[in-house]
Amino acid sequence: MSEQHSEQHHIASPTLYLTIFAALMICTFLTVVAAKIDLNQYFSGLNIIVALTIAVFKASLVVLFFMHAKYSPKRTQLVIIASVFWLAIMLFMTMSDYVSRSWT
Amino acid sequence: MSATPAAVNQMPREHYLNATWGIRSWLLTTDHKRIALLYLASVTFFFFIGGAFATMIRIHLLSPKGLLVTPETYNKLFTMHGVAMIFFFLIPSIPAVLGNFLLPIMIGAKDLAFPKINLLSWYIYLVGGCFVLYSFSTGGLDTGWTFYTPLSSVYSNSAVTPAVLGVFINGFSSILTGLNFIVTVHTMRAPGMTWFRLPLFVWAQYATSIIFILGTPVIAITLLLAGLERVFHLGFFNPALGGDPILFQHLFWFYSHPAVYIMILPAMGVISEIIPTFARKPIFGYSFIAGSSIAIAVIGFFVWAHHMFVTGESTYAALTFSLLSYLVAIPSAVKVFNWTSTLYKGSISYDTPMLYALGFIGLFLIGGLTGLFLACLGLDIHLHDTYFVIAHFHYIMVGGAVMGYVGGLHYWWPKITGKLYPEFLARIAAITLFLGFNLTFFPQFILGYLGMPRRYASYPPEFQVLNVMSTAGASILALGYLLPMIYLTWSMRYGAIAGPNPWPGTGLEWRTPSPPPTENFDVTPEVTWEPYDYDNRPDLGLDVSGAPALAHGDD
Amino acid sequence: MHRTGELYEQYRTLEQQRETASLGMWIFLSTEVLFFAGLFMTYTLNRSTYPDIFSEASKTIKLSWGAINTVVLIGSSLTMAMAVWASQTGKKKALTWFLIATLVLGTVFLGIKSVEYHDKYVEHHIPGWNFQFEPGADAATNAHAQLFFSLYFGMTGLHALHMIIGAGLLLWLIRESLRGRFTPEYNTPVENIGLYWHFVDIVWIFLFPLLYLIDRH
Amino acid sequence: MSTRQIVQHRKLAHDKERNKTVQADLPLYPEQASNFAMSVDGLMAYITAVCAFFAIAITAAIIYFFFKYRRKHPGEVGVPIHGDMRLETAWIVVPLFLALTMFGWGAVVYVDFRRAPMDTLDIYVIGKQWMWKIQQPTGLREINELHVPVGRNVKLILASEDVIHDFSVPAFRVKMDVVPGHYNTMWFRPTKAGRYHFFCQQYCGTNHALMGGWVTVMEPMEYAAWLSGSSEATANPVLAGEKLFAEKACNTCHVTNGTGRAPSLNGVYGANVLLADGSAVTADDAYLRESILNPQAKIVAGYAPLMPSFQGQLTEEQIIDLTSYIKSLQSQPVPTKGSGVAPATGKK
Ligand code: HEA
Ligand code: HEA
Ligand code: HEC
Ligand code: CUA
Ligand SMILES: [Cu+2]
Repeated sequence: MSEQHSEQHHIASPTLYLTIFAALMICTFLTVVAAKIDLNQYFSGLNIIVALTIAVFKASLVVLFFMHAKYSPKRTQLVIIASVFWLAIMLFMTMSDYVSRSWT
Repeated sequence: MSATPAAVNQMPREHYLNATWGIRSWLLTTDHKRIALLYLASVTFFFFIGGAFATMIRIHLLSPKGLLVTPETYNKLFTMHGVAMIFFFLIPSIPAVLGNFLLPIMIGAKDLAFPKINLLSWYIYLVGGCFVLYSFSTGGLDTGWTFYTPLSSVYSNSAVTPAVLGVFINGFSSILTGLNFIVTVHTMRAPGMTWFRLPLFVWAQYATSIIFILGTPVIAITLLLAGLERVFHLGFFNPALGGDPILFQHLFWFYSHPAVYIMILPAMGVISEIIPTFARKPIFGYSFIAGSSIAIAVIGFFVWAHHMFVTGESTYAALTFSLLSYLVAIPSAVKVFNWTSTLYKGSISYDTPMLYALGFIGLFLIGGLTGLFLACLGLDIHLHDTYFVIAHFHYIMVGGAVMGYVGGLHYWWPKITGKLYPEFLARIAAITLFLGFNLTFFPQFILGYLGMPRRYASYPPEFQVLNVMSTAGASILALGYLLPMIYLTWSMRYGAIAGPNPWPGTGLEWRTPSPPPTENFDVTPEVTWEPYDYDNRPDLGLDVSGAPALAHGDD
Repeated sequence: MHRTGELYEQYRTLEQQRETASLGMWIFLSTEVLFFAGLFMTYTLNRSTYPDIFSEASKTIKLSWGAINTVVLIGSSLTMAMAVWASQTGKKKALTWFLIATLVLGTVFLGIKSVEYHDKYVEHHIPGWNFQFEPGADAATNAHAQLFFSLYFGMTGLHALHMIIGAGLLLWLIRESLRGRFTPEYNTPVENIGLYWHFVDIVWIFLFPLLYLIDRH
Repeated sequence: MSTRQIVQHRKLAHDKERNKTVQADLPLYPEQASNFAMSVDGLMAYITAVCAFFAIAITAAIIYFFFKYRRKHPGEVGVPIHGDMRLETAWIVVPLFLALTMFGWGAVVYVDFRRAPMDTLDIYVIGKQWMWKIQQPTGLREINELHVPVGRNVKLILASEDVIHDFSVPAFRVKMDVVPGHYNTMWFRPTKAGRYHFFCQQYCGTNHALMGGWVTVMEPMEYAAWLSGSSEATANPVLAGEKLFAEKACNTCHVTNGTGRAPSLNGVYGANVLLADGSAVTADDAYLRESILNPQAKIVAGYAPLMPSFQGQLTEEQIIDLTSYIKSLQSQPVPTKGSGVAPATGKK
């Protein structure tokens, strides 16, 4: 094989997992609380922005630590980035059609 | 050159074809080469189904009023033609047949990374195929291969649900094939087989697989939603229930535009193998051809809404998608120029695969260039959904991809079967195909510009002359396809023995006996040479003295 | 031989075999992302077209169930991660228990989900012929609310299907782990099914705010 | 039916046919009968020229090499040439540049087509499986026939009652999909009197191929005479709309003097409407349609989102009648709270 990943199999510690779990719980709590407050009055759509930001943060924690992406070979990280990127292409470019229809 | 003297060659005593016997040994095989042959048989079957529909379409269109069938049946004909040809013939053709057979051998592996999954994808393909055949035989479907809503999800009375299910299921076959290929290329390469020593065919398969895994799931979910909408009267894409039919088109083309590159990239890979072999020189601009495959696969995802310029999509979106469509044309241009330059100062032989390859370039050129007409916003207003579009994509898909596939079959036929086909007949067939093809589809460009709409069971009489020409061409074309079918089958039994490397080619696949043993190589090869390098390959027995080449493998 | 994962014939080394399996799993997950993407796209467009009805419809599903399920599922992710850790460090007993815990939490999730589905059934919120958003709601409101619920059932249903498959895989893992098959040298199935399980968790992390938390103020 | 038969069939006294539809036997392009025909044909010529250049050059090179470098003896190999950066750059940059010119020119034509001028003659076109219903501004209805005057900018407002159709006139080089659920518009200026085919060009089911008809382009005088003197069924859409406005109880909220719970619709058509979220839209056909079918989508500033949706309760024709009626209310614009007034609060 040409590209060797000679790095040892990384083993994360249970304390790390527990910390991540705690962070996820706090985020879950936060996202419920944030939803109960009317943030849209400050900035239209702020509620969903906050909710999704928290969700992205939570997902990143899961991917990086529970799924060990942080310690994975580059090509695994590339796969992750690619799938998120393709998801973004779809959402962004499709919505760009609908959003710009009323522009003149 | 064609056949090396058969006397010096011998069939290996044991190879993947005769290693085990019996129907079970085929149906339960995990050998990628056997699976490739299973695919070859099933894909050919669907090609004939699709071809039979095409034949009926062309006969029907001989007369302006329609000669053969009712409008309703006609609509089913072109729909089933499109579905069979696209989803069950062309998309699996090169990847699942030639790719399956060659990819592991070309990188010096014993098999794909996941042989069982490979077999599973063939079965999934079969199940999907059965659903579609079921839909064809219980009344057929009349939505067009694009399944546009709300026609497909609400208004059509035909067997849409099983067909949609069939295509949905078939998607997973593509996904698994793509997954297998990508992982194989990453982890299974032989020692010394660096990324930039990969054959260009492998690069093309790799690029194709990117589209398989990132695009196919989208068509799967989209068709699933459309099917659910039909069965449960939901409203995702039905404006009467608040949904948006254009959303379906976005999702559909998000996959189906990249899918056209699924069809052409592997064929481009085949051409990139054939040309250096028959020009006996390294390919011009290796890294540009490899890179352009990846570029096409990636940029190909940004252009889908060029199928929707007149749906009322936003002007700004249309401008963006048109611009990006022009960008994706550039990597294709790079390939064409590099192939042409490879011929320069080559040692060109007129063997059949080469005829197909050159035919490919010419027809792909016309097909690709007419893509530029369609990508042009102002012009697409006029050309959209006319026969110009039909001509455009048949030039690429039949003139390009199918030619590439048939050419590739000829090129690797000696490897697959160990036998040579009759060269003279093969050249005749190649030329027949080329001429018949042009007669069939060139008139359609003119028809299209004159405004003849596609998917029309009857048409104004002023379009008749060109339609008759097209039908005449189609009959020649059919003959051109029949010939190879016959002599290739014939050669399996009666053909001359090919020997490991008849052309000779430089890739790893030519360094193992024909047909190869089950584990592909007797010893794991180690790659020490650059791709398509004839100069440092004394083992090929070419050059210098000018003595007649006696090709022999080195193992 | 089969105990510790032999070398399949197409590979040259065990290291290669393990890497291959892991890469294969990741690529599979990336196709899953794009599979769900179609639903997320449909959701995004419809929510932006009918923001008010989506918010009203969202309010008819019980926030508490969703929140509890989020906690349950993240908890199961934790136990799954611990299971992987146990298999890597050779703690065979612990491995089995962590796997069982994951399965139990997963089942709890599905149980709660079915309670929620039942509520929706009672309220005539299952899309189809009997759909009725609110008594007396006009046809258009009904249709648009039905869009929300179609997406709700589509997304959570597909998610639940993944959970069910995951539960089946866990059962198998538990059986193999009881047989002591997994060692620090060979634990690829645990790792890969773990990846799958976390992925399913991630999907839920997005479904929760998108479906349950629209304008809860 | 052949072209001529149809023409004869429809020969009416006021309908002086200029039978220009019969073309040469093998024409290469359709008749040029609108302002877009020339620009589209120009584009076509340009792109054909560029592409023909590449196609011919490459084919010629291939054929030349094919014979020039044919294999002379069996063991021969070619000269190893691996590539050339300058060439690669050249054949990336030059096609890119040419492609951009194609894009640019095409974009100009397209933007022109998508932006209708202000002074148009508005004609409603409704597609349904498998026929076209067309309504002239006076309310004159036609089926599978469209009459337009030479030299006027004509705007078609396209609606569908079932599936997606497409209205296409090859002689005008224009087409636009007719999508259920919202309005699409297209425009053109006929430049030559005559009769031209129009087609349904989006596949729409069994009789898709029969869903076509004829555009008759007339001199303005003749057109006016035809409009007033036609024996075809006429219904006044404004009157029908007024009736509907009462029947559907729109007038309970939309009181003319603007004192009701809803904005007065006087003079709203063509005006700039301020919305609750602070943005503004021009009230065109599509906006009126959306306001009726999905009122929540755009809330007029200063009003509560009270209006119920009428989706599913009105046919496309009724919507057109209502819109025509609202359009006719241009006499004494009463300022509504929404026009010209800053949004009250950002709160929903
Ligand atoms: C294998 C299949 C395949 C391939 C490879 C392509 C390739 C391309 N296609 Fe095609 N296309 C289809 C299959 C394919 N297409 C199908 C099936 C449809 C119809 C679907 C349906 O509605 O049923 C379609 C429809 C279609 C449309 C929509 C038409 C319409 O419905 O209105 C458009 C519009 O932009 C388009 C554009 C292009 C472009 C720009 C390329 C480019 O990738 C082409 C690039 C290649 C070249 C340009 C040639 C080489 C270049 C040179 C020699 C250099 C000179 C170049 C320049 C000056 C730039 N195609
Ligand atoms: C891979 C894709 C592929 C391939 C290979 C072909 C191959 C052919 N196609 Fe196809 N075609 C499509 C994909 C393809 N097509 C698609 C996607 C559409 C759009 C569908 C839609 O609108 O929804 C379409 C539409 C389409 C139309 C337009 C229909 C319409 O819009 O009304 C026409 C018309 O001429 C046509 C003709 C042909 C012909 C003559 C061939 C020939 O090349 C086929 C030649 C092959 C054979 C004929 C088989 C071999 C023959 C024999 C062995 C002998 C005789 C056998 C019997 C009669 C039993 N095709
Ligand atoms: C229950 C009261 C009510 C009824 C009945 C009603 N509307 Fe409205 N309409 C409103 C209100 C309130 C608004 C302003 C807020 C908004 O944009 O939704 C409005 C806005 C509009 C607008 C946009 C006006 C502008 O100034 O931009 C149009 C057009 C309209 N209505 C047409 C109709 C038609 C046509 C009908 C009958 C088929 C109708 N309405 C029935 C309450 C009503
Ligand atoms: Cu209407 Cu085609
Ligand atoms: Cu495309």
